[in-house]
Amino acid sequence: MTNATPPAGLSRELIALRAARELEPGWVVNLGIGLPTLVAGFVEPSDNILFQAENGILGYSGISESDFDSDLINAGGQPVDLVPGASFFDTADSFAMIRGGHIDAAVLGGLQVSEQGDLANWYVPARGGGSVGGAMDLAVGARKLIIAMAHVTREGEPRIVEACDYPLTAERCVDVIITDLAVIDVTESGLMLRERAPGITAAAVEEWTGAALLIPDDVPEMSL
Amino acid sequence: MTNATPPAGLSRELIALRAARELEPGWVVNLGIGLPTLVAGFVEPSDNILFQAENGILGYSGISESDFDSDLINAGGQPVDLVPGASFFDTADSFAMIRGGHIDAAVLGGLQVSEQGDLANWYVPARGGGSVGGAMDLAVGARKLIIAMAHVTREGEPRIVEACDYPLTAERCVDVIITDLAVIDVTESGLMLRERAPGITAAAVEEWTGAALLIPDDVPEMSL
Amino acid sequence: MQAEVFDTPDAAVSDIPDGATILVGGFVSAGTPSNLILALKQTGQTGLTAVANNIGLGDLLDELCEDRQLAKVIATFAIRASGTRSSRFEAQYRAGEAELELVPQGTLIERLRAGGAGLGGVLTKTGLGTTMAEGKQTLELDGERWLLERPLRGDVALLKAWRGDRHGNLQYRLAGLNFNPVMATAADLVIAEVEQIVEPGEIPPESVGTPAIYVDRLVQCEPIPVRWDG
Amino acid sequence: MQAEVFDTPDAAVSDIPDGATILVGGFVSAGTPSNLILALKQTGQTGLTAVANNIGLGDLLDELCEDRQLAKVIATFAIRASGTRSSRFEAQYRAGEAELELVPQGTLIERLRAGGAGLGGVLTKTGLGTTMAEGKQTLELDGERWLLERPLRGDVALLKAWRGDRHGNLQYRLAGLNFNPVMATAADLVIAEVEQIVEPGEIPPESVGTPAIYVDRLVQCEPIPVRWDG
Repeated sequence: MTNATPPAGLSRELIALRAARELEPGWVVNLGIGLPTLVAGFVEPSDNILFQAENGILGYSGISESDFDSDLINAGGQPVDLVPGASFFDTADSFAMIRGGHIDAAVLGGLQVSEQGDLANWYVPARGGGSVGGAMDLAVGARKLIIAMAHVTREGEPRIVEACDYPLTAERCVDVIITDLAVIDVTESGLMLRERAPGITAAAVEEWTGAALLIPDDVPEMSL
Repeated sequence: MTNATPPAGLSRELIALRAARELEPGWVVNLGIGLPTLVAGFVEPSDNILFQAENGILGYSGISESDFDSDLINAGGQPVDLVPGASFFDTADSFAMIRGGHIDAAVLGGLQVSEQGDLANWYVPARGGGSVGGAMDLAVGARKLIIAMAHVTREGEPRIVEACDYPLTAERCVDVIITDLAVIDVTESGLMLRERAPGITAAAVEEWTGAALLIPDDVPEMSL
Repeated sequence: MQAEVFDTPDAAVSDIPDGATILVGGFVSAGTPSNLILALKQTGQTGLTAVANNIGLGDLLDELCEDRQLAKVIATFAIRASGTRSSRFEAQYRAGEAELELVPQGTLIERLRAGGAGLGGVLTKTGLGTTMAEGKQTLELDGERWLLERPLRGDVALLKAWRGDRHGNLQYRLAGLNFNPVMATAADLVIAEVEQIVEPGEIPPESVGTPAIYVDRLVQCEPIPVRWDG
Repeated sequence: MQAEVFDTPDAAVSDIPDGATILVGGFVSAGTPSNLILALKQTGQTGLTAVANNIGLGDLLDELCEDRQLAKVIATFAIRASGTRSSRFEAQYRAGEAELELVPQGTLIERLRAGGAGLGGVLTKTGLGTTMAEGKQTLELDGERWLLERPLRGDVALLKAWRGDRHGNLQYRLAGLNFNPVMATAADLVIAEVEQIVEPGEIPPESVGTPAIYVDRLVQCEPIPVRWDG
């Protein structure tokens, strides 16, 4: 950790693209508000990935370019298009689906992730109040939890830390962290660097990470 | 209590008719299996009473005389006709409706009712096993619980007792008992004789009742 | 997200193992997967636990007792008080050959819902002060007493719907919903018999009773009419 | 079993008292009773508690803060982390003039469902190990820890549906369901704005999203379009 400027890594769009590569064909996936919603634009239709919106849609294909229908939005308030075979349900059924383990993966934004995979993503202490939405249920219920976020704060502070000092979303819930600098797996042994962003060294990732990082001998560069 | 034969009171149909008179216009009513299902035949259409079947129907008008559709039955398995404005829902929503206090009245059969309004209606010790259906939820959830039953067992034993010796359906749940001999209210002060069946004296009702009965000076005969 | 389409009910249930816990949708004649039940009879698997609203009320679940396939039944209707009609299950229950867990209907559906919805249990007043509360935890909260009921799940669910699309979306008709939509959420393997298999999109999104992701297997077959006259 | 039909949203909400707890259906722009919210603003009632998924996300609920009508908000989205846009509610919350109870969305809907379904609470893992668990009871059952969440009810529910019939049946369109069907079960007085009032029977029984018995008042009005772009 230094006061230097962190190296330029992936754009938001490329983080979303890299997150999309974590999704397997046929999966049911929930996308959080903000950066994660971009993920829908980077999946192949042939992969038959079904997006679930916690406000009560299973099977939207992406953000709609057509007329806005106020009753047909995703959890970020954006208009969406449906795939054939989509369905609607109420919030109780939607969170039964989420909490009950029926969602294969969720891609959420993050403020901090700890060594143990604790997630903080709903409350910025400096701002207070907070907005939790469905994040706590998704963190508890999604079979695979992918966090897509900037590697450091605007002030250059690491977001990947030994222990979160922001209030938690859930304990030990994160499986993979995808940032502008790296792909990091949360494993039994600790945080494991899986891939580096193009032009980013493993040493640079380590420098901007606030927790112990397991670094294999050969850490491949992402292919995007 | 004697070994004599109890006096001949109302038929099953007349018990059902008298129970129907307990229902107020506009009420939502659930009818138990057996005798209570006959109640649907004795309400005036102009009273706009909506019958709920716990298998997932709100708004059936009565037993259907037309072709049997296996998907359109009440909780007793009988085909039913729908009123305009009926709706279907699943068992979870049906019992949310019942347990949540949204049913104005339930008419259930009984095996025993105690002085405190405890109900036993699902398990005959001599037979064992039992069939509880929705009775426990209805006993807990219905705003008014009407028990329609024979005043005594086939063996001449009172069904209205100081304390039930059959396993309970629910404690302190019964509001009114309607039998072939009488209408009895469960009140704070105890069981109160409200009406006698035609030709049945208050003394006869008392004789065939196994619990203390409050008998006002003037107990009217039912008008049927 | 494709449901696997089977040609026959027999093929759809052929790999259910001995000892499985099986959720069986339906209420007496409505929404009852009779074809799948009869197919399960053909498998001859034993030691099964069936979770269903009813057994021996005109339903075909009692057929599984012919070859003593059911070790246990969890149901709301099982042994009739009147004793005017008996079932094979009743005989085996009385002989101590099959176990019965009777559950109030509203509690049965909430236990199944909890099992499917990732809840550890619900608090209900139903069953308080009765034998149903025996051995169960009660909580006193703000001066009110509640009974804690725990989740219930199955290894397999057998469902019946009107139409199913190739993704697995199910549409029910009339009072055919009952236990089916919740049971769809609460089993590891969900098998549905439907009257028609249609293409995705033919069931309007507003009319989907069970979303595709819950359904693993589909089989189209003529419904077997059953009836119970009390 | 007739719902009372009102000519205007103002008339439909005119007798809501000061200090009422009000469940407000909708999710951002979908299924949101904007006409009823604006009517509630006209009443000028104060000391209200609003229970809603969101406030200040393009919804009109924030309008109630103009005249400081909201004493408390129970919601899942309230104060945005980014701070790029602020709401009147946020200002009043920061000034200590309005209270905020933030609830995870899946927990909020289960609390409301419990309130409507006669359940004393549910056990969830959501919120365990977080500030959401503070002051709440946890239970350890079979080695697993659960958080007990208690029921939530309102004095009034304000809902939005597509069509309503004169009995009170409601039909929703697309993702307009969200919180509305559950909130309909969990308030003493349920008021729905609909785009069309139709005769009983025009909404097919399979398409009823909220059965008639839950709805006390209906008012037909043009929906007010709202939009939130993040």
